[in-house]
Amino acid sequence: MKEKNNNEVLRVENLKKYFPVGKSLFASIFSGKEEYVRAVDDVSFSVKEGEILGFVGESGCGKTTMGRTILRLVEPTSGKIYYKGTEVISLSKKRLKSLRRRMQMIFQDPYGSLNPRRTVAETLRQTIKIHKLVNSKAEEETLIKKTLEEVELKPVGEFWDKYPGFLSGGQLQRVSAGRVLILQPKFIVADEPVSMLDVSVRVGVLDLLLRMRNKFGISFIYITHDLATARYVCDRIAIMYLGKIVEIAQTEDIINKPLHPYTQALISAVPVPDPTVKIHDLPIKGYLSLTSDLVSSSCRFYPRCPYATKKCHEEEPPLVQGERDHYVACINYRKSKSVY
Amino acid sequence: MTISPRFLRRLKKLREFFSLLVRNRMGLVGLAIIILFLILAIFAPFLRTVNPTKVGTSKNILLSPSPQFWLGTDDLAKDVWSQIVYGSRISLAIGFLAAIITVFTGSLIGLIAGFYGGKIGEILMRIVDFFMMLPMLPLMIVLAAVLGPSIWNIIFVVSIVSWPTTARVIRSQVLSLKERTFIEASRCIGASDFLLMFNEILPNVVPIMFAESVLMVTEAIYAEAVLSFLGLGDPTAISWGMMLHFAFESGTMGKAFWWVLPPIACIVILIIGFTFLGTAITDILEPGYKEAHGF
Amino acid sequence: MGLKGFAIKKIIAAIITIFAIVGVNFVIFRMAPGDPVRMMFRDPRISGEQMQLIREKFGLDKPLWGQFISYLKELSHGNLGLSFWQKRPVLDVITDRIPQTLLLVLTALTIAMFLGTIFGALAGWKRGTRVDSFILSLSLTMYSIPAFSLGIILLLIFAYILSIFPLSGMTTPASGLTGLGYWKDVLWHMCLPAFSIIMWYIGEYVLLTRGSMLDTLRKDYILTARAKGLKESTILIKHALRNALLPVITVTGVNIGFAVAGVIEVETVFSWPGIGRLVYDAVMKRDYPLLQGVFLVFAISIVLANLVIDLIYGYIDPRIKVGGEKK
Amino acid sequence: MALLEVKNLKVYYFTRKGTAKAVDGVNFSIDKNETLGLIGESGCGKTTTALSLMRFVTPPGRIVKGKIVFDGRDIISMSNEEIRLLRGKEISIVFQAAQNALNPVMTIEKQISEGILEHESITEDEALERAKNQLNLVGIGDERSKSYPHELSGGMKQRVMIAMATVCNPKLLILDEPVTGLDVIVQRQILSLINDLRAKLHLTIVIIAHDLSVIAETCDKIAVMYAGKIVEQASAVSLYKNPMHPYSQALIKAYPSIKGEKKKLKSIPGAPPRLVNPPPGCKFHPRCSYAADICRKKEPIIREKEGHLVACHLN
Repeated sequence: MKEKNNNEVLRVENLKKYFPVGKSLFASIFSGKEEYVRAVDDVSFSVKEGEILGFVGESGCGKTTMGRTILRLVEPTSGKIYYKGTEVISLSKKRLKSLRRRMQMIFQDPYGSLNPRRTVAETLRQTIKIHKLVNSKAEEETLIKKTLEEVELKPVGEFWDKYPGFLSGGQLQRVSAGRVLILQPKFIVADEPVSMLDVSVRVGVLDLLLRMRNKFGISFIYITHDLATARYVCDRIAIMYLGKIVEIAQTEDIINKPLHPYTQALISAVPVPDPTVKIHDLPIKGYLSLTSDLVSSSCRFYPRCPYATKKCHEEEPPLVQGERDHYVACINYRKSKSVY
Repeated sequence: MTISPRFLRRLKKLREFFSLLVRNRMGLVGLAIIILFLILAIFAPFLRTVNPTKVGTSKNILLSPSPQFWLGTDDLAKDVWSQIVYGSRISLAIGFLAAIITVFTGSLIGLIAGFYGGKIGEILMRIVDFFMMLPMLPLMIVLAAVLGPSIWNIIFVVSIVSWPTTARVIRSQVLSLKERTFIEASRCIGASDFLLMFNEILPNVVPIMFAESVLMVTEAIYAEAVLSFLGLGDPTAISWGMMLHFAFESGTMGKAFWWVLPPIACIVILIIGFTFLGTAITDILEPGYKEAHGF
Repeated sequence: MGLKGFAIKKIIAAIITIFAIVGVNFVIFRMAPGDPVRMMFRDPRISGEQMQLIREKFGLDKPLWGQFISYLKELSHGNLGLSFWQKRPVLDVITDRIPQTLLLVLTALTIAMFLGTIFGALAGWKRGTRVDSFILSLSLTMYSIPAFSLGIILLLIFAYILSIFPLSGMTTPASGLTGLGYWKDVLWHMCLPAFSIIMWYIGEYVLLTRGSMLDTLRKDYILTARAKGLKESTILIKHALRNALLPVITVTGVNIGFAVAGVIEVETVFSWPGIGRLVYDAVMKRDYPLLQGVFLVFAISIVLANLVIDLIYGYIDPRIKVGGEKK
Repeated sequence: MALLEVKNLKVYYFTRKGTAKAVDGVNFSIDKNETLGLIGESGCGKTTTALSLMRFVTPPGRIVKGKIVFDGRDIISMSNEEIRLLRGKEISIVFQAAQNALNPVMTIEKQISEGILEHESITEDEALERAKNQLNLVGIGDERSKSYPHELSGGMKQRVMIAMATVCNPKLLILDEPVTGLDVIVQRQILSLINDLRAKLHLTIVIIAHDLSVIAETCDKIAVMYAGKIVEQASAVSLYKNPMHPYSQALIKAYPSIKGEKKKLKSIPGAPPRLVNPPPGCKFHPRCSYAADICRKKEPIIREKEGHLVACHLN
């Protein structure tokens, strides 16, 4: 496990994040047992240099929490995170700050992720100041200008003094990208960066991410509930269900040869913008339950799985290699391959 | 020094705010009332007719209004108009000072409690809740009685009783701001807690602090009036509440309405002035905030 | 957490609060500069020997912590000390005054809440109309007038000048009235003080209900109700009012604290023989044990009132009743 | 005959910053048992159009002009009482964000039965019975009938909303972004439900969405809105296979898909225009790659061409 791959930017090992249910002071005193939502439960993976790894799942599957935990916006319950060999979780505040120049995040909500009382230039200037990126006022102006051009907010003068309230969602998301890009990071977690944007500008922002990767070699974790956009930008995709990775493979393998029944359900549920394609009912049943009422020793997808057997209830399937780069966590995988 | 464009923008916003305020009917009335009393307080030495503390001769006791005594005299033959003029000083001073102290303390505690949540926040809020549970006026009376009568004690008492309200309002604002992604985004960029609190959150709650201060002024003016009326005021200072107290105690109230009505009118009008101003400000700055305060 | 858990939580919180109030009450009266005994018994005729006795009786010779323990012990026996002014146990003095205050306050509050809610809801429902701005500006004005000022004005006009109502007290002295005649007399005396409290409190309620109503009317479920084709009156009563009153109920608890303030002022002005007037007398006579006792009674009754209101709220709001307190 | 005919509808918002022409001369019609999809980006006026159909536009907004003829009667000139009797009975709407559109302190069966009681003369018990049947119909067991909204998941709340809207067998059902904010799997379940109900109850539907892929299969006819106007209208298949307006073309090209080969997508440059001060001429011209001189000066009128209605100078 410890063997280090040179072009590996991020490695996550057995990451766990449990949230206690009922956080109130009283509740924890008077009810003896502690209950948890296992938002992220024993997740391991790695991201290579210049790679875009997608995390796809429904809301509540833990993908956002995982992204925030990697950047230590949330402290994990346990596990290890390595950025180019440096362990992130045990870092002091000061070291963490310098690491923030290398690891960054783009958030989902473009309307909320910029301070409404700051202009575009002031937002970027704030980042420059926090990390003391430049020495003179003139350099600062040049850097801001260059960054705004990089994220295609041109002509720069038109955006310089604008408050966020006067920009569209797509433009705001570009400012957010610029604020991050100015630090010259090596790794970015993009948490649903286009889900709140209009369709007509989504592709523009996705293309920006791709260009950031191609031009600066930045690695990404792209978190989304939308397999279609994930397919568009990702090299590899991991499917998450209730805190666990249930399948991880190269993008086209996931799309064309899904192994896990949940992945199959997800793929057949994705809407297709073609009126000639007919909707068929899903093989999946029930709803996603977020409470911790599952027995920890069963497959989490068991209650909704059309192929579930008694064994699925008794045993939690490990993530095993199916084909060369294709991992899946399903007991039935080998024997029922023909079924799929 | 050259004027920065940022400063100019602020100035423009301030001007815009005032033009909106003046166009708001309540705001205009409130502002006019407050300015009137400010003039009264500042120019008190020129506006008074006689020394308000001077006890007059016995033939001048309880005189009704006349060209010599504009608002008549009290039972010690002191001039009512001059007392009214000087009383505005006490009310405004106590109002402003108590409001500043209250809003400063309350905002700081609200900011910390909201920002840190967790144990610190919970403990702070329990304290706030506890204070809010205490009956305000009895607490003020008890404190004022124990500490002894002085203007500074009244300011202290009003502040200690009022800060929890502000703390609560600010905290709820901070809590909702904290949920906004830009705070997390700034943290992710590397901003320290201090920077987050004072550079990201604070500018967003300043309008509310401003509105809150105006409301606190009314609380303080009211508190001073009641405490003084109940005989807990500073006997060496002339205030409207004290005038009412002496009138009430003298037993001659029914015969000398010129002694009673002016201080009542002043208290009520000044409080209405600040209430109107506060309502107008919240109306302009934060449409959602009004409902939170029940206006 | 269901209704039971919610209730237990609230009750425990109330008990803790009462303990804290007792503590604060104790501390405040030790904050006074100078000898507490001198402060408590400002009687120059008191001899050194007597003082020593009092010290021992109140445990003032012990260290602060010991004093607190004996204070708690006395308190648990219902002993709030001796009123210097009335030379009787404080508890007796206070209990004598409770019925009068309750009569005045409950009458006034019920009327004020009833009218205030109706006018507030009306103003909110008719938002932006003339009715609304009339009710709103009147309420803001009423809300701005301290209760004692209003009381004095009413006293001047209706008692001194017009002589329609009596000047002070709760009954006509030495009238010897009984039965219905007695109650008529009380009612006659109560008119002005009750009216002062109602006017002051009504403004508060109008503002509150109106704000809550506006909040509710903006909610999507009101639009849903309209989309169902319901009558406006049905929407108002079944959807808007019920949801709008929920926050009003919680704030009622807090408001009882304000009502206490009104009571002190009004009872003082009209010499109504209740607890409020007792506060004034205790202040004038610098009767600290009495003041301490009255404060304790006020504070505890507010906590209990709040508790009752919380429990009612928990029963009314299904989000608490069924469990799963949601944000 | 068309069940609903909207003629030259104009809805303006009179704000402090100026007049926003949210809906600016919209025409369309729907036949019985037809499903019309109204798609467009946020702020294009699609929701305002839907609200106008039930006369739910509130100040500062106002219906300035136009006719909405429903079943032979003009909705705009109706009295308040007349329109009220229509709402929920003949025209129903499911609002966006179902979680806020339900009353939090009322059981769901009460909320459903309420509408029946208003429009039909039946007893309360019968109404509750109907509400339970309706819950079964939308796939929520009637054992849930006494639940409060906060006890239900987002998808279930949306089902309750649909149950509520269809309980009186309306002639016209309006669905405003029925699956926005729901997870893909729930999305699919809701869409299947809508298709089921459409067949079972013979519904005529107006469905509003910002996402073409969501409504592609459900609709017979699609109208594309841009900045308060319909720029193209055609049968769903034809619009998808052969879009004529540059905006429709660009929109279809901007959708990533998981079916078939992975293809390079093209985004539309710029941002949707503000409604207060829209560009002169064709409102799409600043973002249009074919824009010519005439597009900047003259606003195109909608014309028929090869079965499409399209508003473009170049077509």
